[in-house]
Amino acid sequence: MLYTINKSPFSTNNLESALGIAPAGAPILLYEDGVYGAVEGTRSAALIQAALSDHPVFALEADLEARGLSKVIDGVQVIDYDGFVELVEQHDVAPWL
Amino acid sequence: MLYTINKSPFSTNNLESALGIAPAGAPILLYEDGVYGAVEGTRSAALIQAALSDHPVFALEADLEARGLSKVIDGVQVIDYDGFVELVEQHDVAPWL
Amino acid sequence: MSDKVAVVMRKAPYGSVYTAEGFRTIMGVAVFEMDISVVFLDDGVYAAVKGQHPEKLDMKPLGDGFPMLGDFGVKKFYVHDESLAARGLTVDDLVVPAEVVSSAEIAKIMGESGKVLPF
Amino acid sequence: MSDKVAVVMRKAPYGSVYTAEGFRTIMGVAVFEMDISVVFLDDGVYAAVKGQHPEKLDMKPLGDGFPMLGDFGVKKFYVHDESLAARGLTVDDLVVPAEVVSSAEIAKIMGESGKVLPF
Amino acid sequence: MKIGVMVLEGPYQHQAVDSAYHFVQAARARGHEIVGLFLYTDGVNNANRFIKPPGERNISQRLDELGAEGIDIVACTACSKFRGMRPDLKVEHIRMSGLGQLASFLREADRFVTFGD
Amino acid sequence: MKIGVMVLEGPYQHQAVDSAYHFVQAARARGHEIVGLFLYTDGVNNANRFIKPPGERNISQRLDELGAEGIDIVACTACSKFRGMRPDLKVEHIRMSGLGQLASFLREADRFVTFGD
Repeated sequence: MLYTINKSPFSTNNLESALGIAPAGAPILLYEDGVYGAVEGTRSAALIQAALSDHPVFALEADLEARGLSKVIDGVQVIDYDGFVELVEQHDVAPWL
Repeated sequence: MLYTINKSPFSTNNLESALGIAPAGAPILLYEDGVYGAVEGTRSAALIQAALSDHPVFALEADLEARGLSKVIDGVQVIDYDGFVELVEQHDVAPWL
Repeated sequence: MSDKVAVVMRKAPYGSVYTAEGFRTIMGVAVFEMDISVVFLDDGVYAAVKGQHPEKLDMKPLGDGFPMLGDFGVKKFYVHDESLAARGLTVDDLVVPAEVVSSAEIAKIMGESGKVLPF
Repeated sequence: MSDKVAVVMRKAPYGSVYTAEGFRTIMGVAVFEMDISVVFLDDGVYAAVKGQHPEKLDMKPLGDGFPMLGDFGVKKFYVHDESLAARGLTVDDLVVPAEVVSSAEIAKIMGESGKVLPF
Repeated sequence: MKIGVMVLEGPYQHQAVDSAYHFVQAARARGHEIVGLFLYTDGVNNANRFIKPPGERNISQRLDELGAEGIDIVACTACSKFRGMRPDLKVEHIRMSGLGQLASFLREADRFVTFGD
Repeated sequence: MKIGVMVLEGPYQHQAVDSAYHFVQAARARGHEIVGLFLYTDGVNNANRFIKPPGERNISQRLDELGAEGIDIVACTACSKFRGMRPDLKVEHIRMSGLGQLASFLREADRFVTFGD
């Protein structure tokens, strides 16, 4: 199942909550304000860095660019909306709003 | 200044953020979903328990009752809307949305 | 084509409409013979705590409705063990006899449902 | 009667409208000769980071506007030291030369303004 | 005391406008003057006169009553354009105006309280 | 593949409907069928035909175009009553219906994606 997160990890517990439920192997998609979780060098970067050993992690390019975020954590895969749809083809979706 | 918090401390960082800014002596008002922070025996109760040594803390009665919350942390003062207004008479307001 | 769906309640009631609409969705979709699993998780466990009295806010109690959902064929209620514990609650504090489940079990319930509606 | 107000930006841009409206409020209220302090705090510091390009979302860049606010008499910009540090940012990453301030200083700025508009 | 109020969210989705309503009622009961209630961003949706909630509190009607009792309730003009809230869709006792009105409320008020999400 | 979509927030206040729009466009470009787009809670406000955002993307017009291209866009009837979203205020290619329609979309879809706050 694809877990989709749209909130900043600094503001809400959504990313932590989703990572607490998602079983190993489940892909994680960061989009909208969720992409702040994909940025390297921040205090919450440890969440995604730890998650990468268990999950493929994706971040939506348009949302990163909108917010001026270019430094993405190593191993996070930057995808466009076409890639988002591709993930949805492969997985059912658990939206973590 | 009166700091007003309307979010659950489990879901957002608003309570922690406000407590990080509010100077000693500043009153804290928990209302709407903020009243979950006033409940004893929860994992986030420590936030308000620690705050009580520096701040008067208030929780809005109608919001507690609505949510079925009766066990309030010792020292938190339960007030009604009249009490909310009284606090606003005494202090400027910093809404922590 | 599948008639399974998981309604995952993660938000607290009254501060926003989601709990009320989650409840309405469960009932409204159950009438059309969907096979629904209801999951209380994070602040969503507060949706089902006993003793809600929002009358002073001129709102209607939300918790009261959950036990009636059985009449609409909704019988699968699950509550997250860690979310209960973090809030100092037990399943006896809830208006429905939900099954207490782990994170892994919630992932499994959602996975088997295929479709997840978040409220 | 007072013409002072603090606009406190705590939310991230684009995911919701608050940053855009906070900016519009600053400009719209400044025109009426209010004495405005702008505070970037928590995810609000992201409102002012350089290099925002929301064109692919068909939105307009928000960061670009802040430096122009000087023309409307808005000159007091403050940014929270801990919020910057938590995000691996420095004031050089921002579109305005904001004064880096501590939690205590932010409390003081808000206190002296008396009225606080949260975005 | 003169109190100004701002609401940033629309009806039913968030508790903000309900809290503002109860706060305003309590403030008046304590003898305060509400210098203005500014409906900003989604707050403008509270002005919709076609709101018909089956069996629940009617939020726009409540605001209309406050307006009829003399409280100056103002929906932001620009926010209204973004949300399709035309003047003819409003309840009678809410008017539309711009941020200059917010500036006036801020200047005139001794205290200013914002309700939102 | 058949994909169903739900939107829980209104225009401009949250990115939800924008994300849904871009997702739907990308899904169609990859050859998928959108079985339905359900506007729920504040999502019904996206149907307002009087939305006139000066110089910005027009969200209700975008949805109307998707509707004209054959996507079944449905605004929840009950939510619309709570928010004053009357049938005559809607853009042409969005219709109103109840939760039975949501149930149909859920049943028919291979995947279901919700966008909200």
